[in-house]
Amino acid sequence: MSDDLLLEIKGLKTQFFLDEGLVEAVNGVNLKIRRGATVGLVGESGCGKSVTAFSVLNLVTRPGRVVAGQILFHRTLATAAGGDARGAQVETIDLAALDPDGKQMSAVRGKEIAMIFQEPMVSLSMMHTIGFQIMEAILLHFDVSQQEARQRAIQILNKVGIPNAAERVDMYPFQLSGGMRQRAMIAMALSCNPTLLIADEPTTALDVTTQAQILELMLHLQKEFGMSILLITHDLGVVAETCDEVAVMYLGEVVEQGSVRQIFHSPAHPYTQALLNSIPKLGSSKAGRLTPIEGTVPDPYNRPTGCPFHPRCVRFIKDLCDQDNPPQIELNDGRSVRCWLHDPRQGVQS
Amino acid sequence: MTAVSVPTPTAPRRGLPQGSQEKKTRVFVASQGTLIWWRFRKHKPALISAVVLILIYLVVLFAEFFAPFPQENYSVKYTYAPPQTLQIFLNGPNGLEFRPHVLGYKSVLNQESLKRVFTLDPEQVVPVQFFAQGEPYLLMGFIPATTHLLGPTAKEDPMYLLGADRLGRDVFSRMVYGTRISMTIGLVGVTISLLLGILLGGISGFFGGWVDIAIQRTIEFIISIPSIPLWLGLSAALPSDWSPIQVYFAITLILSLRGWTGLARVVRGRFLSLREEEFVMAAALDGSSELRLIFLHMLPSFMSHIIATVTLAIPEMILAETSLSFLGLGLRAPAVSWGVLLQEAQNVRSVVQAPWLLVPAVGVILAVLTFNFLGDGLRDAADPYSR
Amino acid sequence: MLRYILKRILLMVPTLFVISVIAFIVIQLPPGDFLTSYINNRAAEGTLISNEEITNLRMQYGMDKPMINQYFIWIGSILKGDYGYSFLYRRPVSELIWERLVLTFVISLVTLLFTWVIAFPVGIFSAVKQYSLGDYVATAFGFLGLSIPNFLFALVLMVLAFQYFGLSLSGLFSPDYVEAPWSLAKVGNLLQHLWIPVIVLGLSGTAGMIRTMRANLLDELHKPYVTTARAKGQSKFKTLLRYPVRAALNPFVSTIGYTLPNLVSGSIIVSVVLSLPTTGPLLLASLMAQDMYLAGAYVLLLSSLTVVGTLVSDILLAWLDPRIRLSLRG
Amino acid sequence: MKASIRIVVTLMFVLVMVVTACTPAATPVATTAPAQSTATTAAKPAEPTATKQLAVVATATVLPTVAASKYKEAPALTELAKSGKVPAVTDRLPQIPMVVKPTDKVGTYGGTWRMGAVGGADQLSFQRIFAYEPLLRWTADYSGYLPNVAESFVANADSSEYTVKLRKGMKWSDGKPFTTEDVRFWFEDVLLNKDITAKPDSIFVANGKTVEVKIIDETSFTFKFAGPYGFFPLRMAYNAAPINYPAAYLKQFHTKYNPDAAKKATDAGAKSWVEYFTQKATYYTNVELPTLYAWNLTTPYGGASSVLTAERNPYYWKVDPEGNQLPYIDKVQYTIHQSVDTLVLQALNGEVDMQYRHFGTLNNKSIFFDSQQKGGFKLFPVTSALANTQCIYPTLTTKDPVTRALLQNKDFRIGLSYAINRKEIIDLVYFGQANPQQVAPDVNGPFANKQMATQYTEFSLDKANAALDKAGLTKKDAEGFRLRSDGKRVSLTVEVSTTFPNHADALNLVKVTWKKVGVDLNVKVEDRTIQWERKAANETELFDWQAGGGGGLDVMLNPQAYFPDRASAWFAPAWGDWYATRGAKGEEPPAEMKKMMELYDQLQTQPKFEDQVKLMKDILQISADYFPAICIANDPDVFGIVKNNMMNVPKTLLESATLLTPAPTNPEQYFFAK
Repeated sequence: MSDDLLLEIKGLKTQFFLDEGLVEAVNGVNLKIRRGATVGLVGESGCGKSVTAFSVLNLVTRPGRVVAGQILFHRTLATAAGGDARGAQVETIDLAALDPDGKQMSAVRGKEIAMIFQEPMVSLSMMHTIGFQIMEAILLHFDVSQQEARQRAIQILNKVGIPNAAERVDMYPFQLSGGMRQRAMIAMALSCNPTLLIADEPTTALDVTTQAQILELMLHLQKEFGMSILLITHDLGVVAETCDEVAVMYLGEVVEQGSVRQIFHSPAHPYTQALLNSIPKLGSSKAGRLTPIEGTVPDPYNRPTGCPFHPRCVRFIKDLCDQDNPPQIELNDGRSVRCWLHDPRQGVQS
Repeated sequence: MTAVSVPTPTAPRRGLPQGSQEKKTRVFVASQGTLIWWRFRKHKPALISAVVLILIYLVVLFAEFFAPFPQENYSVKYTYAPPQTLQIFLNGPNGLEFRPHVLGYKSVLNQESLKRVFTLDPEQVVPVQFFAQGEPYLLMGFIPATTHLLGPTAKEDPMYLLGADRLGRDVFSRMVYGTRISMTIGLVGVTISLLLGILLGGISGFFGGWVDIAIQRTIEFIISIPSIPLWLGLSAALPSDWSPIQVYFAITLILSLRGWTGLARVVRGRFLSLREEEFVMAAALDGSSELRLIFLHMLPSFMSHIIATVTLAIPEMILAETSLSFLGLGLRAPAVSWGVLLQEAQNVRSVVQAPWLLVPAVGVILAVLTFNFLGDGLRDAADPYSR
Repeated sequence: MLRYILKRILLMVPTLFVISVIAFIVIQLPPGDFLTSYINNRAAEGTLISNEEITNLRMQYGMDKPMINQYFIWIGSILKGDYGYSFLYRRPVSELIWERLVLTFVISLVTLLFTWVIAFPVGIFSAVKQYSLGDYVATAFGFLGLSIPNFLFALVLMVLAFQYFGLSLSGLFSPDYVEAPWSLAKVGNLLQHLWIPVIVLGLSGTAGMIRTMRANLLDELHKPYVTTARAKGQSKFKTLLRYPVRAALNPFVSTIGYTLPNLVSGSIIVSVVLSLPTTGPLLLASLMAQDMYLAGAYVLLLSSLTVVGTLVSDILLAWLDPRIRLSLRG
Repeated sequence: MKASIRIVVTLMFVLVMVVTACTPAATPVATTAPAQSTATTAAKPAEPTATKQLAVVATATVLPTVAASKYKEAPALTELAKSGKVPAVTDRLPQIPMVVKPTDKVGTYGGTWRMGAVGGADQLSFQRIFAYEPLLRWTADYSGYLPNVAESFVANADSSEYTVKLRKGMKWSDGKPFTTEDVRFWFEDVLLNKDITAKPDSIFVANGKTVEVKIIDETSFTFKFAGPYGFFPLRMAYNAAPINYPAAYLKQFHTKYNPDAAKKATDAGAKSWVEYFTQKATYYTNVELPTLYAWNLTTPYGGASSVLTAERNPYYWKVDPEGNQLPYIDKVQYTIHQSVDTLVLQALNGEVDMQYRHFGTLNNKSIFFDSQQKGGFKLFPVTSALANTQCIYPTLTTKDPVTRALLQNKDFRIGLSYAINRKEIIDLVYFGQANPQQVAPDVNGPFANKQMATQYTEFSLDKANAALDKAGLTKKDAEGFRLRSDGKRVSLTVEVSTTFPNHADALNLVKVTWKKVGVDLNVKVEDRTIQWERKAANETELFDWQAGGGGGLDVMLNPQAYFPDRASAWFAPAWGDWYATRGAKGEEPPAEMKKMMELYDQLQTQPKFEDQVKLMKDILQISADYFPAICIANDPDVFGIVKNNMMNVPKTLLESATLLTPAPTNPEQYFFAK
């Protein structure tokens, strides 16, 4: 238990109870986020990345529910200094255990953990000015007057690089360009300088150049606020550019987690390897988009037994991979992977 | 030292880790129609209503068959006769036997109060049967037939399952015939208003500018003429030598004349706000023609609202027809609609002494209820965010 | 915005003019005029009425003049603020209308409040708790309310009140209270009578509103921006009111304008069935009797209110929906 | 036979009385004898007809006057008098008040008489209760008339001049004296004023010249006509115009007396001073208007308030035999309903004290009968003065020539008449409460005409077919419908008003039996106004309505069921127009019609009442032979209700619009038992 951990997800299971049947969107995810670190959560679209994120904020709505696992959040109790973690004393709460609509949870949302959503066009209310929507967060978590809140909103808008924020603050989202909207969204998330920022595909809706700017901005702000970022994306290029660590998800499980260098240079899990192989060399972030791996994503109604990846796995071991789902294995270099190939009890070496 | 963390329990054999996603993808490939159908199935009340409505419309088609008697059959002996109860079994000499029947009446006319007092007479057993032979009729207007779903074995015997009206006419039969007009008046009317509403509302909201202004003025102008005077004026102006059928169509027209405006305004409102939204922009940039834009891209986006409005509109039409008849502006005898029947029952004497004359109201309520539940189901089914 | 409103107000002028013409025509549409129907009614009663009397009446009522002239005389005097004289009641139209307006307002407003107080919460509830038992109950109630022909409902309620409580609840007061000065007893008597119209009129309205509210809200409820708000740490309830409900109101508002004329006319048919001393029956009577000036003034009043109402709801809509408001800028 | 003799006898008496009445001095006392004797003749009912004989009592009431010392008044008025707000009762009453004989007994003061009116044009509801005070008044049985406002009303030999004597010291409800000045005001400033009266009502016209009114003194004046006009008194028992205009009050609205009248009118929102004047002279909308009525308007009609009330007139000029000033009842109050149903509920609930108008129908009888206990009221029979309850009037002057020829063919009409199953219709639609009958005067009354009442009323398809064949309709089409001369199917449309829902029912039964004789009937229900408009334009083929003029003097006053006497006549409006306009408009009718018209003109000139009756009988015979209308049945009795504690209401009423029932039964003497 290293003390600089900010968030620890243990065996998280989030399921959707649909009339068609049970959907195990997140199926035992383990994930660690250190203070100040940027963790990329990658995977083909819909492998459960977003659901994981929502689970962290306890915002999974009917008919979905977090059914098992812990989400340990080590919050630093606010000290005079604030922001800086060192010396401040740390309190651990299990978000998964909190009442989704309770006070405690609300206190965490936005204040401790903030989130940036995919398409600002639909994720921002068109009925309210961006100012209003930012101030709402501020007023919720700080004991300040309308005026102060407004000032703060303008500051933050400046920070995220929105020119003459003083006017823009009174504008409606649909009056802004896509990039500006996303900046506004970021501003909203940062308004209460959270310790963890979850960015769910923050750049997908944007064109390349804006993408770059937005990412720039985020990293810049991360340094300034000293927060951790959980960057959800399916764009390995982005990950390579921005993240310290990477967690690869497949079918609701984190199949491999480690430092960017480790993952990119010596991927341990066949899936990760497949992913990387599918990237053309010298890939710009644009070219970095995933090209599908041979084999198709299993049909939900005959979910493979054993390792979920084995039907598509080039190196799968008969009578093993198709029998039991591999456990999570901590490798010596500090990364973890879920693949029989790395089970010490198996003689196999990669 | 490799620490092996506790293996997470393997997922149950069934189920689908990517399910939620999978489902979506499956949904994406599904056409709008099938999609709606899937959701609709779940809405039990709507499903039931749909069935009921189908039945009702069967009655509309084959009224002559479902009605035991012709609507004008009168009888001096049975004015204001109360309803009989249809009994399936008869306690005959050799025990309980299957002999559907009703009990005949004993009646005395109180000369002082001018009230005919009826008592069901256990002595008189009126045998009735399914598929009884009764008055001949033309099924759907051209197939000659004499069979009625249910009727007295001897066709001159009294059978008043829902009682008789002031002329001793069978309320049940009349109600069945009434179904025909009442259940179609709504459809015709709403179809007209729907087309007008969406088209004009769409155009108005989409193009904006002077087109918008023009259409808005027209609408504003049409709705600002209060309906009752309009009805009074127009239906009084109907040529008095028109047949009930002509009058009937004229009235649907009069009803739908204002019907479309409301919808048009709603559609327009949505369009105005939709115009900004990106997918429309995108489509426009793809150079898809404007009407295409309206109907393929913009309409679906608020299907739900339209459906809600329409399904509420049909019953409104049905009710409007009853109101018109109440004002004596609607259809008139010999034409029979629920409105006409209710209008005949709309007096204290009937309510107190012949409440069965109000039965057509049940028809109205049933129709309106089912239509609403149906529309409700459709609405939820078409609602893109119903999950 | 201001310019827009001004523009609209200017546009109202021609609209109203056309309406006045149409109104006049609509009233003249039925064959004959006030006198013919007046004479027919008296003849039908068996009253002896001579040709001379008819000619005299025509002259007195200025009906010997052609239609066009009659119209211009009418519209002219209306512009002068004189609504003319009711043939039927032989009193100034304005008097007749104003006298009844107060009670009409009372009824309509009470009904409206009744409607809203019930419709909004229930509508929101059944949207949020879609498919819950409560939702089904609300739905059923709503649909029932929509489906009962209200004039029949009114009559049945009255008959029941008579049979089981021995009350004849026609009108708004018992005869002996009509004349009486306002007192607690009178208010009580009013309340005793008021419930029938309020229930009858309110029922269908409420039902409709519940449905629309539910429908609109369901459209908004699951949109991403709701999650966004929650992610900020906003409470479930506040979020609901601040975002989806707020958005769901728009289609609603666009109908508020139309309730304006209803405030004045009340529900004509129900008012007739219940013999309410409201403007509705007055209108109907005047139309039936082709009491030109009364009916005309009335229709014109209602029409103008609708036009104003439309403007009001457009302004409200713009005020509520920035997208529309900003598209109106400049 | 016997009956007619009896009539003549009675009429002798009448004549005697008229003559004796000519000596004003003798007025109150002298007449008692003959009047009583009429009473006695009327009293012994040898035959049912006896009670129905015509007696014209042209003098003061049958009772001696009461000594002024005996006058008593309502407690409330005594108070007012004490406090000096009104003069003492002796000063309020005229020198010779009219003495009203109570139906049963002398009553006691107090109470409010609750009634109901329906809709916006229900003035008759008020006129029939408290606004019937003409110079003369009908007797309750409609057999004749009595002096009313006029103390005496005496004709000269050829009845071209009438001398009227008003009651000395009589006052308007505002206490101002009621004198011949008011009559003069009406004559000069209303009747002869071209702005108010374009054309004087024909009842004030004889030989094409308008009446001349000569004022003799404060209480007496004469009507002078250009020729004999024996019918005038009957008119004056119905029309109260000459005494409807309180000069003292109305002058302020008349330009002749008040130059500012026009301005006054426009300020009040009226278009012309005439409009304003007319409104101010309307008793049911203007509470200021002084009247001669027992109750005076206090809450106007058509206001916000849903009631109309009228309260005791302190100056009312009638007393009971014991000298109690009438009316007994303090106040009459109408609840204004918008639909009959709420009125029915009010009545059922015992909140109506005495009424039959609007709800006294066959259809409602059972429900009222059942509620008598609960509502604390009794039902009483209301007999009808209608000549028939439902007639199918062929529009003999209809536009289409072929149809017209057909309708004008008597055999065709006979055929149609035979092809109606009246018994069935009566049982089904009229609760078996009537007998098959054609349009005809009361079969027990003085004008009874058996042939007219019963001809062609039997149901016989054979006779019907025979008659139709005789009418030349021998060819038939495939469906068995007869063909007209032009080869078209004989298909007629009857237009029936929504006013009579049961008529439509009956006609749908007629349709069935007519089909059997090859005549196609199309029943069209429509609004009354449309129906009458189309009739007036001769566009109708068959016109459905009831038939007035069946009972009492209504037969003579309202003969349009027998021959078209006006433009709005039920059949042959064009001929009616011709008659009413003296040939200026309309079409010239055939001989029989003209004959009837001539006779009716003569009738109106006859000074002698029995001559009028005789001529009327001739008219009826011609009409009977012509057989213009096809009718169903006599009008069944309906009912009225009276609260158990309301007294002096006659056991039965005769309903007629021209009689203005129940006004002639003196509602002012109804009272509530303590």
